[in-house]
Amino acid sequence: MINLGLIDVVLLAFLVAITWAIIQLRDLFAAVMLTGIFSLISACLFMVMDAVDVAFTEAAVGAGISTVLMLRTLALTSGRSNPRFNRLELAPLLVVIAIGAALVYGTFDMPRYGDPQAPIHTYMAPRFIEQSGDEVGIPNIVTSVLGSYRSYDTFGETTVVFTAVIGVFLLLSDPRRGRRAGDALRDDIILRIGTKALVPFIMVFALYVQFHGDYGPGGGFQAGVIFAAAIVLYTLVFGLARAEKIFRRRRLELLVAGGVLLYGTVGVVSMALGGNFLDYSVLAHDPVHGQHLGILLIELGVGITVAAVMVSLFFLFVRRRQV
Amino acid sequence: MFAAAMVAILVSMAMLLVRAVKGPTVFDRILSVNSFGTKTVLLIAVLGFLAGRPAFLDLALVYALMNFISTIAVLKFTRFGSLAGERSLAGEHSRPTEPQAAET
Amino acid sequence: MEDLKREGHDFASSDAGDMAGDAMMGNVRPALNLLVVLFGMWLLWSGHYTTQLIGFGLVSCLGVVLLCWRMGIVDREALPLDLTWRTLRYIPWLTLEVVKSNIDLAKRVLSPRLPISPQLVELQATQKTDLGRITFANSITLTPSTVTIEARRDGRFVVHALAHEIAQDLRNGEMDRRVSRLEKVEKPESAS
Amino acid sequence: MAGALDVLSWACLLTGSFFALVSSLAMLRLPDFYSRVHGASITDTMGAGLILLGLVFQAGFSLVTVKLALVLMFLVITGPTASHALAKAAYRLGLEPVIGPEEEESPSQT
Repeated sequence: MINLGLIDVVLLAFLVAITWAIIQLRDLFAAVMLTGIFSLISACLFMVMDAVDVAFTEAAVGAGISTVLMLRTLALTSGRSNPRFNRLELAPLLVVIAIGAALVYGTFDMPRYGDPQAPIHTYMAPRFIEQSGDEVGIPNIVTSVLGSYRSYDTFGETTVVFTAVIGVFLLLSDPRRGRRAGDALRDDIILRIGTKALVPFIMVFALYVQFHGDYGPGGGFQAGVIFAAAIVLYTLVFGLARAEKIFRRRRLELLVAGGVLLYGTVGVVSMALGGNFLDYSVLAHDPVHGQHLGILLIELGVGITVAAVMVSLFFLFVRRRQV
Repeated sequence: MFAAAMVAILVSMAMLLVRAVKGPTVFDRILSVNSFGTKTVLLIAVLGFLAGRPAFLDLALVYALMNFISTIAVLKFTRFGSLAGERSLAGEHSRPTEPQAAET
Repeated sequence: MEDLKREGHDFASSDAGDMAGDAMMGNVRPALNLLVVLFGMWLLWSGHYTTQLIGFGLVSCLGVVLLCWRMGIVDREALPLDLTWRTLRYIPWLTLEVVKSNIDLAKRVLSPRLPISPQLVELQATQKTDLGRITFANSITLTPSTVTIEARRDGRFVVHALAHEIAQDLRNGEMDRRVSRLEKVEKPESAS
Repeated sequence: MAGALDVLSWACLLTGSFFALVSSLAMLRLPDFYSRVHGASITDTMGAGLILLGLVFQAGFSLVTVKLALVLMFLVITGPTASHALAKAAYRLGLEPVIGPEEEESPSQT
């Protein structure tokens, strides 16, 4: 695959160029824009490496939500980086070079990319590839691994998201916040009608991603982010005041917790039915159906939590008073 | 033939990158990023066919989607200084309703 | 015609938008249309026709329609199905225009002299509905070498055109007439 | 038959790629922001349209065709909307367009 090799090189060269530009630019807004491009290119790289699920996540989070949050942060600070940090400092440079050299040295020990003899390909992967079809019965092995074999990990990750957002709630929920109603971009008829037309389709697409994780790339996490993106678009165009009337804070908080709770409940129920924690095989009469049901439910939990977290975060950032 | 399309898209991406770095106005940068996003969508679609996995199209759609939403978000940021659009709508930033350079 | 008499200031029109937002409640037909279209999309996009997935699709589409109803974005503007047949005759013409304009623009960009002369054009659009004006504005933007900068509710448009003769074409108003013809049969609804 | 389709598909892909290149070139060559918007919209229309059409001919008539069509439709809706919003924002914030001379023949500035 000479073509794909070429693409790798070109995309990596782009990444280097962008990084260099980001370092050089003093204009932080321009830097944020370039970060957006950076994430677009990284996702292309993931694609080339056939890691579609990862690329999906990068697309949803890196290109969309994180740009929005960074811009919002920028609104709270000044738009230019401090020239004081422009000088060349010797000590940090040395530290960075040393660590970089160590990391590069470390890669010498790693197996070549795509080497079939690499430990990661001989340890668990063959078992997943050969048996997940019988044991879990889902075409997308990534979903089998994340949702079933490693559902402990995924549960942990969901809990991390949950905990993180609680931290943000505590930090950013300022009860003395000044509420200013903004009519936003609604006065723009073109944008308004475009948004009206797009939002329902984006939401249905998110749910498609949610329920088709068994067959193709996708699943709860990506679906949650896409669903949240639809609400973000609505908020941007129709204003925060109107959006908050529909997506009330209290309900969002309940959903944030509810998703994790759903995930945990599936685990507890499978214990109650005589299996191990999160062992879905006991959920139905035959193990494969049980696995299906279990993965469906936990993905739903992940989706609910992620969507609610993203929307809450966005609202919190937007509501934040300008300092 | 896919390869030719791919190379063309990559080259045009490089040119957009130059525009994004050069600016000079914020709008030029936003425009470049937006156009870059569209090119990414095309690249992913072509890549999907090259790798024989048209399922990539789901991803292409997500890209198109996120590209649009982040462009609108960025616009709100530059127009009102904030995503909620609190600054008075007819405030300091709006220009007189009569365009200055009109046709004669 | 009464529509044009209204003072058109874009920024001040947000009140009208608000009223439209409340008035659309109780409009069942657009919601049903939306449901059908969304479910159709689901079936086209999904490609897996098990009872389970179709069931999920139905539930998802219903849920989304209800949510969008609550959000106040389900109305005729968003999904102008009844315009479709007349629009179908407009689309080929527009496509041809877009192609011609693309080739023209490509020639200009590739010519070493860069023969452009950007202009701002003010237009008075003759459409009577928001939807018509939007169709016109988007058609202008979709055609490379013209971009709608302002599209006010009173039909006053500001357009950026890349060259003098392109601006002249726009002033001749063929596109405007064609878009206006799209909404001809409709009763002239005052903008909400 | 398959051969004809292939040729058609290649022609579309190549022309589309050509327009994608021209679009980026326009982004580099044109003198100010407003004219560059025109350059960007080449990608949204001809570039995306022809490349995706080329892929449709490759895919034959299947679900993939539908997905390609929907991606194109999405691009065609969002592209102009974003361009317009961008141009409008720039205009409202007071970015003045470079206005060219009325006569066509004179060389442009910058």
